[in-house]
Amino acid sequence: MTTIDTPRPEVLDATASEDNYLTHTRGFLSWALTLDHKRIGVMYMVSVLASFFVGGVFALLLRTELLTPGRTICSAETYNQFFTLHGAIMVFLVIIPSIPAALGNFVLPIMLGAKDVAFPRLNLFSYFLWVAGAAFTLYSLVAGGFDTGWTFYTPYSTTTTTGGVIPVLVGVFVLGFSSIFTGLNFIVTVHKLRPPGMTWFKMPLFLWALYSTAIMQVLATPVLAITLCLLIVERTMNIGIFNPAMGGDPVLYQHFFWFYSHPAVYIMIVPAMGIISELIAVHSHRQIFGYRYIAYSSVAIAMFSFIVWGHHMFLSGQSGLMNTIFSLISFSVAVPSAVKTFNWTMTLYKGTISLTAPMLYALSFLFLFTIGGLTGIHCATLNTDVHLHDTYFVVAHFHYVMMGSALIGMIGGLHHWWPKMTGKMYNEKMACTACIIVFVGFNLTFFTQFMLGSQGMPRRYYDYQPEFQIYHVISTIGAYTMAIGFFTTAVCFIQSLMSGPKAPSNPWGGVSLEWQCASPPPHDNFSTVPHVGNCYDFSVVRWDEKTKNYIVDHKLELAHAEQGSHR
Amino acid sequence: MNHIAADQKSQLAGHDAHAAHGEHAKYPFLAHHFDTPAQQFDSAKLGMWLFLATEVLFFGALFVAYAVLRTRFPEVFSYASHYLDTTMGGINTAVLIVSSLTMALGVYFAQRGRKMALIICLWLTMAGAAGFLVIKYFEYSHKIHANLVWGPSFYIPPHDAVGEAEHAALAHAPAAAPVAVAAPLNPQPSAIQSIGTHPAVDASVIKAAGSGPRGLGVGAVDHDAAVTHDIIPHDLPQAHLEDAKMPPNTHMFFAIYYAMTGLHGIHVVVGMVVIGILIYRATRGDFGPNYYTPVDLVGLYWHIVDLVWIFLFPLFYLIH
Amino acid sequence: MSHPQSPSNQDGHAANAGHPLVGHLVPVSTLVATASALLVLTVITVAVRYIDIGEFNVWVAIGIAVVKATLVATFFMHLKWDRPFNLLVFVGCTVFVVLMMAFCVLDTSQYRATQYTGNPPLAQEKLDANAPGAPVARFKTGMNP
Amino acid sequence: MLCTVPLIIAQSALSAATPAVTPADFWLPIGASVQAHNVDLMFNIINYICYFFFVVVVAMMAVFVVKYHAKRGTHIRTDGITHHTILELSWSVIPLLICIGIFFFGFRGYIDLITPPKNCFDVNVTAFKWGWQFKYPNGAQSDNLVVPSDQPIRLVLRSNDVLHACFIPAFRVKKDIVPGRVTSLWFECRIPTGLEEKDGYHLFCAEYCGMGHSDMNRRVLVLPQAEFDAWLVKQAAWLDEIPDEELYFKAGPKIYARCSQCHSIDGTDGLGPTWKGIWTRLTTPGGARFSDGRSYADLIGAGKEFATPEEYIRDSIYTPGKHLVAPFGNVMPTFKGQLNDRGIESITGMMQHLDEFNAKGVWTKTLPPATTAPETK
Ligand code: HEA
Ligand code: HEA
Ligand code: CUA
Ligand SMILES: [Cu+2]
Repeated sequence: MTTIDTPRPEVLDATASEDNYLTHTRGFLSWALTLDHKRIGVMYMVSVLASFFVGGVFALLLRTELLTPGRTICSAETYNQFFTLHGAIMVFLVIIPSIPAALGNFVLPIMLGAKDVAFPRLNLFSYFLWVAGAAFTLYSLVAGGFDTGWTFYTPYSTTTTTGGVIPVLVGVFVLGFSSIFTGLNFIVTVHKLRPPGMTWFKMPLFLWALYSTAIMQVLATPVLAITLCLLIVERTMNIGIFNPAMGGDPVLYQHFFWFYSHPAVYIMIVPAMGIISELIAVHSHRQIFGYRYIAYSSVAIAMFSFIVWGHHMFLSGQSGLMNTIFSLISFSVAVPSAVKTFNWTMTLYKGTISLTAPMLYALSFLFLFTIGGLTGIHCATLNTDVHLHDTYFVVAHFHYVMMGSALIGMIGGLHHWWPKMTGKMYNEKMACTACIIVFVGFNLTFFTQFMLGSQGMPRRYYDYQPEFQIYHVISTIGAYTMAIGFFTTAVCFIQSLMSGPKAPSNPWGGVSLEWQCASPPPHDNFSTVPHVGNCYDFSVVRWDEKTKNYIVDHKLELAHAEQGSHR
Repeated sequence: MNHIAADQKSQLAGHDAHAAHGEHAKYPFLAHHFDTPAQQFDSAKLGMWLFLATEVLFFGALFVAYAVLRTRFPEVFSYASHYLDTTMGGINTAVLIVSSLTMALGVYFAQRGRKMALIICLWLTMAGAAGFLVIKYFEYSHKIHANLVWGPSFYIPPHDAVGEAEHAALAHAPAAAPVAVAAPLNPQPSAIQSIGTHPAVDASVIKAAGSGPRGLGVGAVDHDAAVTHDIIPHDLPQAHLEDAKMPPNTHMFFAIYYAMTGLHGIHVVVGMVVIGILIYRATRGDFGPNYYTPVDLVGLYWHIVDLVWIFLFPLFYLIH
Repeated sequence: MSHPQSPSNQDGHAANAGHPLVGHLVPVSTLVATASALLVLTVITVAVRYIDIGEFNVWVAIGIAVVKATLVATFFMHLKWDRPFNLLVFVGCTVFVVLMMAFCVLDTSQYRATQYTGNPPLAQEKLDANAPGAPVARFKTGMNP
Repeated sequence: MLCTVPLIIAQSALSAATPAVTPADFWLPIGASVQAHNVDLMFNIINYICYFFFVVVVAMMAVFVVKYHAKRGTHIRTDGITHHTILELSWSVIPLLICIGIFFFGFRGYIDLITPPKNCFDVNVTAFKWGWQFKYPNGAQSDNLVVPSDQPIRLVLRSNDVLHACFIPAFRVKKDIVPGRVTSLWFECRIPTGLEEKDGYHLFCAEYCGMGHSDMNRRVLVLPQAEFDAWLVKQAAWLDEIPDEELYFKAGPKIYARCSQCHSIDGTDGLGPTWKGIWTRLTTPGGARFSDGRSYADLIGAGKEFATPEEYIRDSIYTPGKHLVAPFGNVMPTFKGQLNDRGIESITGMMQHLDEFNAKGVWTKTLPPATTAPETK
């Protein structure tokens, strides 16, 4: 019978085998030199979470500094380094690799039914590039820090006297290549390693999202790489292409930077959107609404993302003509986003919704992304952006989409696949509580920043006018609330690792292929070629009393087809 | 959609479990996660093409910088282009084309399993790369001798003690010169003021007229003055500094010239390294009709290096 | 044994001496012809430089370069026989470069008028200090040329 | 286009009325310029569109979650539809039309924002790390931006060093200031403020420019035309009007206000060396002070690089990086073109009489020493 039940994982899962990817080989080197995409994914995840922690600590420091006008805990120089580091770490070390490289690496080949990604060695190499990039970034702290803002705008970045600029440029350059290789790997994997029956439109939407993301990673990141090279050459050898004192053009730098960094913001959000498609479908046990529209809209976002970069430069001295063109195109991205948003909402309609932790994260995502995306419209409109540009309004906008959507999506996905990755269940109540705390804290922190911004508080400000203080105080309180929430999440995960009950192979009742292999998956993912069905047809899931697990039973498919709707 | 269909066919063909097993026994080079050599080859090829796409964008951004600079300083480009040696550039183009040919032949011989011919072709390609770099070296050293460099040192005559010292210093200190500082404090009849008192004048007047900092405020540059390349004595170190026709910002041409040819040069060096590895592996006998993927991929890389040069050559050397 | 639609040889048998297991074999004659065409085009493009056709010089040069690039991609890089998706990758990324260039150049030509003309300050500084007689220095007189 | 019709009506109805200033509300601060009205209108229209879609999405989400929330043992429903082309099309096309509408009106407003009227009054603005200088056609200079009301003003923006941006929230205007270029912005303010600094509108630097980025704020003081004209005349001559002997305490503190960002006069640490005891340091031999190890005495004195301490100070103000006092970095911007000889005289005078000033730079002596004029060495 197709019913809902919460997993009772204390019972041993019959399908779990003792030989899984975690236990397949042992020892440090077996991890460090592994070619197994699952292990690489786990290593990425650990590294990304550690970086998130570091970036979060910087966020707390800067929020603390902003508690009062003037000096609270540090000097202006230090503050500038704080937000630069916070931004750079969160963007380059955390959010860009988080979903594709960490979750994607783990999930993509299994979902696809492949044994591994196309180039396992390249995959490991890109992880080590990440490590090297992170090392350079951290080294820049020792070398004198850097205070350029995460955007490295010239000529400030080429003239600032802080010593860590070149190391961090090298670091970001290296990280860029890590990202390129991950994307390249995924495109080839999706193209060439699909098993029989896995057609493009049978692929789970997460894969479509990862595929679109990979296109952006491959095509946009090289431009960042060369831009950073030019910056390094500028600083070391005075080449002058971006330096107005030499006749160069700082606005050209901004064109280059945003040609990468605008697609980069969709590199962050599109995979999160993919995760949300999975979470909403699986946890409401309901065929995703408008599969093809969601799939196409991912690709559409990827394509449009390349031609809107100038909306970050409306006031930079960019010409009025280009401002107009870029503003117009910017709105085009709102359409595929709208399609997705409404499709997700419609998926809930007549679903069978379990309010699990991943579902809570998905709902938070919907709530926060709608706000974040809609405020993007304020920014994309030419005359309102004149007022809002470089104020806290923009800060709030991008935290709603980067933190409130991309990162929340990532954490939701982590909860979703956690039983698969670790083979352990977590404390559902605790996870849900943490999610709610984060949600409340988040809105406290960043909703006030919309007001701050539209009232005229510029961003990257160490000191501010006293009339803004009340907002800053609320915001800081929110940040600490969020910290408590994330701390709870961390405790929940650690507890699950230490003493969590064993996870069944399919705790949520998913249909896509990863739920049809053991938890944790064996070294080779699949011993037999998996059966590819409709990965959103939840009528084939059946609760199995004996193993206390959901079972995907393809025989049900036929039965249902004959019966029509079934209750 | 065609390729998708083809794709699926190959997938279907490849995924027959038994066949896959046999394939692995038959082809030792077949990685465990691929089912057939065709699948592996196709994957490698696609991967390489995607990498080439990143290379195209990598260079592409510099081409954009080039285009932007050329839009800003057309007179500089047509003037400074004449300091480049077309003969050397032309020879280098030929060298690269020929080395591309030998590389393509290398792939052919690898496919045919003719080991000796492959090795010879690879060596020839290597020789082409080296030849290219040698010629480039002469070009560079000639230019540096003539003080045709990027940055402020372009304006410092070398070969005197002060100049050398400044050269050294400039190479390290990031430039922090004030940009608008010397804008006159009480501009006598400044453009701004005249706009203020003659309201009919359009705002755009401030744009062109010289209200910039000292030294920046000249009117339009004399475009016609630029094209007389034949009178420039090439080999004097500061010849350009004595040329009355040299337009301002000429150093920017050399900045982008060194940036682009330098990056290209680095790619040639990398190409030599990977070709070296190929030679080693070919000698060892790794390649044959069954397995020659690395040769093919390096070939693609080498052709893209050639391709970039095909654009660099006319864009720098052949400006009228 | 190449399949007409796909470049890969999928019969799964080891290749015989004449044919590779996978991929397409391009005859030597085609390769040599391509290289010759490239060399001829190089000579032409150099020659055209000495004819003054104004604006068109640059477009002719770029046109010839595009033809050469197409030759290289089609024959040397086997794109003619390769999977269409590889061609799409290559053309696609070029399109993005062109798009970026078009936007940036359009923008630059629009805002060019707001940029200071003449020698940039750092260059001027060097000229003043080191090459006082240098003719470019005439630009330093600023508003009173 | 159905959805954009209300927008069009709203826009044209409201913009037909003469633009009035807008009071501060929940979202926006007071709008005191003629442009503010349109920007605020656009902002609010977008806001309402956002409220609408936000409510739609969240309400649907909430209702569905409550209604279809599954209890344990519930059967999985399979009666939901999986696609609906009309729905899909409508929620692609409607947002698209709305977006085109928003774009269009945003664009129209933007054109107004960037096109200055012909009869603008020009103010030359130079931004530098980390301050502003406002220069008027008659040569007057000012630290705060003082402008006449009911008169279009154009700020002609230049930067000395890095990117800055001029942002006046109350006027809804902002523009980046790019070194190597001239940019400009215009506004026309309707509400005069008087010369009292605390009443002025904020002027912020909105493009990150380093350490003093958040200190680059000034006030915009708006005067009725007649008052402004008088101010302008007076301002042009302020340094010249002060008698020589009173320069150091009348002009000195005013100029010092700028220096005080980095140089203290009470000995506390700043970005630059404190002025406390500077004259003694400069005039007594010994003690290595420069980062290259040389001392003041090596530089100052007859026949040396600087004949007098005044000359040294003057040079340090004009070309600050030339000699660096250890252990400070090369961070001081040049003030060439901003301080003339009289200005420098006031500064050197003040340096010689630091004991007459408190830590804030306020002159504490009550009576000007009328008879014993401070001799300038
Ligand atoms: C994950 C990251 C992410 C995402 C997804 C987005 C999404 C969008 N962003 Fe955002 N943005 C950033 C990250 C992101 N942004 C960052 C990091 C910055 C600042 C960088 C810096 O300066 O440091 C920034 C800055 C930024 C600016 C520059 C502001 C400035 O500096 O002045 C602009 C301007 O156009 C903009 C626009 C948009 C738009 C139109 C979208 C759209 O994609 C949003 C589309 C979504 C919706 C519209 C909501 C869902 C749709 C509906 C509910 C249907 C109804 C909708 C309508 C009828 C409109 N963003
Ligand atoms: C993904 C990107 C991302 C994320 C997640 C965040 C998260 C946060 N950010 Fe932000 N931020 C940026 C990207 C991001 N940020 C960028 C790009 C900038 C611009 C920089 C620039 O201008 O150059 C910026 C700038 C920025 C500013 C503006 C600074 C200024 O302009 O002066 C502020 C101010 O409030 C801020 C605050 C915060 C806060 C409070 C959080 C909080 O959400 C952080 C919450 C996290 C924690 C509190 C960590 C706690 C964790 C634990 C306790 C344990 C968890 C461990 C495990 C799970 C193992 N950020
Ligand atoms: Cu000046 Cu920020
Ligand atoms: Cu953007």
